[in-house]
Amino acid sequence: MSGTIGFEPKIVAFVCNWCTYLGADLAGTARLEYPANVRIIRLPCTGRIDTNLVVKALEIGADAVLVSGCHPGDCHYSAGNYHARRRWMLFRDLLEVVGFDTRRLHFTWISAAEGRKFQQVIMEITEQTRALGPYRPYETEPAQPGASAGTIHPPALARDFAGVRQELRAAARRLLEEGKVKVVIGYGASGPVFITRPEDSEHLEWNEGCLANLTVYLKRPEVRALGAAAVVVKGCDERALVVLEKESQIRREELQVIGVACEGLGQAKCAACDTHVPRFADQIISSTAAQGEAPADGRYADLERFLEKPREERLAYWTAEFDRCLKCYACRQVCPMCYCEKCLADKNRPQAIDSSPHRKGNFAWHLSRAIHLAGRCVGCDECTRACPAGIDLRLLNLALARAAETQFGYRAGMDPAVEPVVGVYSLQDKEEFIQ
Amino acid sequence: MSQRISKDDLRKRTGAWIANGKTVAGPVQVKPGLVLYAQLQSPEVLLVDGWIRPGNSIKEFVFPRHEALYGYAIDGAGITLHDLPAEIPEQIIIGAHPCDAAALPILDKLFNWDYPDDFFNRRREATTVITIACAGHDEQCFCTSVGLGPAAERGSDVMLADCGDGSYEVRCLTEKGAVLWGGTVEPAGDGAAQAAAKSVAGPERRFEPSDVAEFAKEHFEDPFWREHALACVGCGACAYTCPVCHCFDIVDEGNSHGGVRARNWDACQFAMFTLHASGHNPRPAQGARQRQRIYHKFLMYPEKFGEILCTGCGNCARNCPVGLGVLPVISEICHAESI
Amino acid sequence: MSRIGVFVCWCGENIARTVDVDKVVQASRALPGVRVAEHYKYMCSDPGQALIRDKIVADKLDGVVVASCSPHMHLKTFRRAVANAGLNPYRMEVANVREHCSWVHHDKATATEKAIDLIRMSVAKVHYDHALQPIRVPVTRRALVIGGGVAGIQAALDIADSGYEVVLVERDPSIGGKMAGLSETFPTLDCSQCILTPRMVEAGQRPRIRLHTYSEVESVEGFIGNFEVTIRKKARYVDMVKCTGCGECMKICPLKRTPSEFDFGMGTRPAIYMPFPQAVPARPVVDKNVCAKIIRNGCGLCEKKCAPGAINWQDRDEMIQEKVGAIVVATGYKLYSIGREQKSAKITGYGEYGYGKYKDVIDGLQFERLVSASGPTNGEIKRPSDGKVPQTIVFIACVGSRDNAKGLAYCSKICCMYTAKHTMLYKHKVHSGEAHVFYMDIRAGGKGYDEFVRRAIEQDGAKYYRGRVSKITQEDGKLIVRGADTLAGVPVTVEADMVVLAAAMRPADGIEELAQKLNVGVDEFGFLLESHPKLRPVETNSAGVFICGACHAPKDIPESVAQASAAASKVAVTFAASELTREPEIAKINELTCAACFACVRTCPYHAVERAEIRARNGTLIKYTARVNEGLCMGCGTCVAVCPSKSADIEGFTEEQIYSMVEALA
Amino acid sequence: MNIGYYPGCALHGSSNDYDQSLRATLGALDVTLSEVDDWICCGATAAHSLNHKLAVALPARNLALARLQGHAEMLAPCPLCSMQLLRAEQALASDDKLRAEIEVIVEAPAGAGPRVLNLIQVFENAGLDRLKSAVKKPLKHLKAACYYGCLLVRPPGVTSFDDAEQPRSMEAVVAATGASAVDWNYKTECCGAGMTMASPETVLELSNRILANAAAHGANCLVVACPMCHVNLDMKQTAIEKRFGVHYHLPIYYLSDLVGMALGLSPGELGTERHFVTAPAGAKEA
Repeated sequence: MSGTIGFEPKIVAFVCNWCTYLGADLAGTARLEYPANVRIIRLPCTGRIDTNLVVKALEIGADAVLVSGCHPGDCHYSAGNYHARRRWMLFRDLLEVVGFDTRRLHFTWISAAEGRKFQQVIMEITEQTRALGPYRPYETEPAQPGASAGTIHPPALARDFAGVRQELRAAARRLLEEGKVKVVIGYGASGPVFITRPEDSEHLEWNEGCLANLTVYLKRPEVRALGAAAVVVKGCDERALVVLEKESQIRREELQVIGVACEGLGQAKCAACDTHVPRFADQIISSTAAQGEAPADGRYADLERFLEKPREERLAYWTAEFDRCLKCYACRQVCPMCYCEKCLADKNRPQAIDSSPHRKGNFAWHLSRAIHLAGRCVGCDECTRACPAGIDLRLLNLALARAAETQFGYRAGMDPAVEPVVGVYSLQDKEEFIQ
Repeated sequence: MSQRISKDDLRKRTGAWIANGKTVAGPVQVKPGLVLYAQLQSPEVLLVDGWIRPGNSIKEFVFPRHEALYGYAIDGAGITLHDLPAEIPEQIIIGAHPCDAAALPILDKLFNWDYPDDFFNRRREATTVITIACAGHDEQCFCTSVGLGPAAERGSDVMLADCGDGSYEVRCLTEKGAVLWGGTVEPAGDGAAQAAAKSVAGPERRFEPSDVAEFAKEHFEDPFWREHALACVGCGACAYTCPVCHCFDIVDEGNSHGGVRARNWDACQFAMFTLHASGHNPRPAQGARQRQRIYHKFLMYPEKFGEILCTGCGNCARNCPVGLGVLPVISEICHAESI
Repeated sequence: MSRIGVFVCWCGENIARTVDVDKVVQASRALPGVRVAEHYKYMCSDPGQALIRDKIVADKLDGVVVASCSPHMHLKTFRRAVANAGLNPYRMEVANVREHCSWVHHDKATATEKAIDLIRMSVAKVHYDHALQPIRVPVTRRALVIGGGVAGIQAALDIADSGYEVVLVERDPSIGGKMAGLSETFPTLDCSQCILTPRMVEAGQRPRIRLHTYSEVESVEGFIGNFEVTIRKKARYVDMVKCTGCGECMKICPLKRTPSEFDFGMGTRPAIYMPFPQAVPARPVVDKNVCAKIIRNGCGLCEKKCAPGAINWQDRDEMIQEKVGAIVVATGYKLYSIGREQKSAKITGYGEYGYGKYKDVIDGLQFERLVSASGPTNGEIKRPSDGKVPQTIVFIACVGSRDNAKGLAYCSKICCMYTAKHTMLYKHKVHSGEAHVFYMDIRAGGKGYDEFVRRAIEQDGAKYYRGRVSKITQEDGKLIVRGADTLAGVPVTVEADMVVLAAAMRPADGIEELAQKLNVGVDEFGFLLESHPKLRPVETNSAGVFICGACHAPKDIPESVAQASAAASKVAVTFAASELTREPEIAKINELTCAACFACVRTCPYHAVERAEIRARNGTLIKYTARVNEGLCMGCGTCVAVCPSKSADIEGFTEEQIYSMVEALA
Repeated sequence: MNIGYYPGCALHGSSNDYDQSLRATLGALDVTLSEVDDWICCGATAAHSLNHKLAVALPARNLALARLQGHAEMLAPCPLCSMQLLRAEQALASDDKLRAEIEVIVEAPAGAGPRVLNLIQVFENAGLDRLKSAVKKPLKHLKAACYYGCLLVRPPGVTSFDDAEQPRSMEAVVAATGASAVDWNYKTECCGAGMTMASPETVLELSNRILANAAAHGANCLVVACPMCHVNLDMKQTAIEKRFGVHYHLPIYYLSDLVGMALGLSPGELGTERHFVTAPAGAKEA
């Protein structure tokens, strides 16, 4: 994009109170002149700066955003900037996939002594943004129908499920008869069923249709009211239990887990599945399936293929996708990780995410949903399956799963012992993108 | 006397409409395995086919999911309101299914019973609906159970029927249709469309709406609602793809200096839907919300407007991630009650 | 809020020159909720503040924006002014139109435009300002000092002198720590015990100091001002009250061959012992791992011999509770164990020096005992193997320190000095002796330090080689020390009678466990982490816990003492009032919407967010929630960013405020 | 027990007595060695001093072969070989980029294993107690100086199985044979092998120190686990004695010789009669 004549960019800066804000003060006391395009918002610490704020800044038409704080080791609160740095790493990867122009997003460490650096940074950013011209990502022309993320779903495998079905029913019956549990959450003919009487165990099914991740019900009050529960999980679903326990949402010991060794149900995720066999279940049914391993082209092949498109195309693609979003929140409601009692999207003081299903509101929602799942999404793909508008949310989840694995060697729900990605930090976290 | 038009000509005609600056919408394959009603950029992508049931409905074109109503500005002096520029383009929906078209007259009542809703009416008047008679149905279709059928003409301005020889039989059913198509209005229920309708048997009748109403009257407190709602995850997929669900929410969007007041679709399955400011929620659990949906469609709406708030399109069930929806629920009722 | 006053300061010409204050005031008046907008030459002056006060009263303002210099300059000033007018001081915002505007822009039009934007943002923010009250936390004005070495003693005495009670906990039977065992101290060569013992006695006698020797901190609950500490008093088998410290028991005890901890194995002690004669308290303890009475109910001579009948075989470990308001950690150091066996896999030892294999290869502290007048040899330098007086001693510096290959990257700081000291002490006692020193660099920063090293080299004739020792072997009674003199560029071989290794300093055993009990961080080597390397060197990230001495990093005596006094003064500051008053701009949790994922608990750098339960009146659990401990929260807001439902928020920078500021720029 | 065997050039050439000895001895302990098929140079000296990539590629190929031939463990009796193999293993594990390149070069996937063992480790795995009990002729008459040389336990980062400066593991094996090990100071000093071509004089001098110190500490033989050391101390011993006008006559045994003798194998089976310095008549029989 070439510069527009006479164009004065709008630059929003989120800075910490102790280093960069004072650095800007010093620039003032030293009378170091710089362009008047920047508007500084003072926060206590970069650790306080939420990625939603950056999105909001873009919504109100910022042409560039600066986030700046104390150098590593200098944080007034000792670690806020480390936590921030880690979130930025994830956020940048997400924006890349969505096709936002990361050249508009600047991260710097500016200390209270670096008045000159502050001046330099503002001058550079202003110049660069002038050259890039106005930033209007929300006015992108949506990609026309036909454009698809190129996710090729492998054909469903026609197999005889009868054996598993019988074992499932037997297992459920046993648990209920022994009084170990009051309800067995499983799959019925047309969807999830909640078996409370041993004889009803016959309603349990096992077939290609058994896609839902039933762990989503463990948090629902209506289901909890039924009493101690057993839940049927596939290897992929089970990873959700690991995260839920890590996040204090379930007590594993209060739960009976019936694991089904699943050889794949023909979903996109199944092709890359390396957890066919549940690993922490109380009982495994028909562990004929091998554990499986990531395909040769890696777990993130679809994503990487998508990332080969130029940034503009990516943004056009997501614009078309999100334009279809109805805000029915099926993606949220079927997600085992979306257990907040009041979702940020349902809060209106402030309206961090516009509730309207228009373009900005939809971008804000999907970016927020994705980043909230960073290092938490276990890739069950329920959101993608549930979406009536066919939005390929899987790609967004993959983006963050990939970021978590490549940057921090972390995969959600794989190892109960490992600390989650967000909420911890490492001094080794990469920061080449920070100026 | 009914006319005929070849599929190619229909496409040409559509192209011409688009070229003349009309807004044309119809079924489009947005990605493999997903067909939705959407505005057409070119006639090429249009899918006029009696077999394909799009995943959404056409209500969006008369009742958008998001609609700014008016603007407001705040300054030291106070608050000022102002209308927003709203030019409603002439709109043609082509390839709609009878169960979608039939929704429009039902919605007319809702948007006009106490005061005429301009925003709705203006769009409604500017819209002409060209339906395609159904050539088949799937296990979720139940139009016949709510008094409609594969060639039901209600709400259609023009109806096409696939003659199977690469052409459609065209019948203009309203003035609006006749004007658009350049033909004469034909008496209802005559000609090949009916033949088509006969040749294509609709889904067998699954239930009597009146029975559902009866059951509802007796079983408000029935544990049935709680039990069958256990699986419901409380999303809005059913309501938002339903041709007749019409609930909306009013929001203000802007900053301390002003903004717009807009209305957005809302859905009775959301926990927030009936949450009072006090924190009290008259429909505290999913059971109550599922019950509400059935009651509204088969008891309340009929009582108020004399007809069922459902066209049997089956979208709710097709789009439900956990296998619920009107037909599955009512089948359960029938099963439970053997009515 | 809808009655906001905007007050634009000219700052003389500083602002007014580049910002059109009239225009700004006009624009401000048009902002939503603004009732009054005024400008004045010096808003921070008395008449300026008076103007603000009067307007607040006259127009019943409920929010104020002052457009002036940086909040770091006058925020407090204007808050006071606002408060004087009866408006809550936290309903005031500063728009920085000087440092961030008039001083850095020259074009009046753009500067004015920006100033208006800055004010618009501040007005948008002030709409959502909450009236806040300072947070008060009650304080138990009583301190705990962990570790009775020179640092701990110093801290305890200083705190006591400031008028507060101190609980001093020492793991060993006596206070005194490492310093009590040193011979003479650099750079003055005055006798260590001579300067330390009086302080020990003081510490033992001060009524305000409660001494728990032979005791360890078991657990620590609570937070600044309100710690609940459990201390394990280990069984001594000697009644502290009855015992007179006469020492008959030690004389009679037949088991005298136990290596003495105090002498680092250079000497021995009986099973019932005082670590050293000047021990405080001057009361013996029974080593239950050695005593024949305790092991197999034999002997018991000491009991018979003890006139006051102070021996008590029934003695058991005892737990005691202490309430304190602040904690000083002074747990000191230990020496790097030179041999190959190491606790940590990250650290490897030196096989090549044959420590543990050759009797006459010893470490620095062992040498201290050898030259100490109170040591096992009464200060005569005799080598352990055969008691001969060594004619040649090789001293090797940096054994472990500054050696990445061995896993310890840091400089132990004191070795250069005490090695120089060792050569001197040796030469002073064995005039004919030869002292050879292998070193990497001489780090003698400090008052009189470099002069001291020079003296060792120039006056006492210690031979210094800049180079490492590759290997020590033994040939007919001699230790063959093979090293390099990198300055001369030649290999050096010294046939020594004894070798002294200046082993690296490491934090004392059990530091990690203690750090966990106190929620204090440790660095990769196990040293305790200060809150800020420059600005908060004795504070830690758990408020009310302070550190001093070698538990923080290698230090010599004067540094440890200085830091101890610093820690003590921090304690005194904490105790200055019966209540701690803290800025109310801290985090809060909306417990109704909190989903209890506890990401905040994981993230908070101050451990200020806790898991809590909400229970109904009848006690049934309603839900779990995160809860902020107002005594600990420092208000960084990191919890807000990681809270998915934004149930966490931070006063003064609430979500509503920040979003309204961004949106004001639309 | 069956383990992979990487003899390396020496054991197929100048030091085939070592090869013979350890095959015989390990055989007696029913440890069968299956030689890695198609093994190539380990890349010692020449390669690793000239070309890093080659120095990784050569051992990497050998490792890959061993792995593909299904060996979980592999004996590399020559310390140079084992060091090269271990180095390569570590380099591949730590550097993804390098691994990718090497995989192309050696036309085989890099991966975990096999575990590279030196002779001492093999005996340890076989079990010293088992060894003790298998001893037929306790070597009471032998006072051995265990000589590790420069590479067997170095560099510490690479071969971390024993103290690099004060190793004890060989003594443990020797003790199991009933022989006694003397405490001496030149266990890990250099024998000069590196200078064999460049400066034979240096070799004589360095090796002499070793022999002298061993003798001074009352050893009546040296035990080695390295072909180079053996060459320098055994083959060159007469030259050393001539050069420095001393007399040692210290037999130099491979560790496997010692164990073999204790297990009752004959000099013929072990190949010790092919050594230059043969055992003194008195010591022949215990």
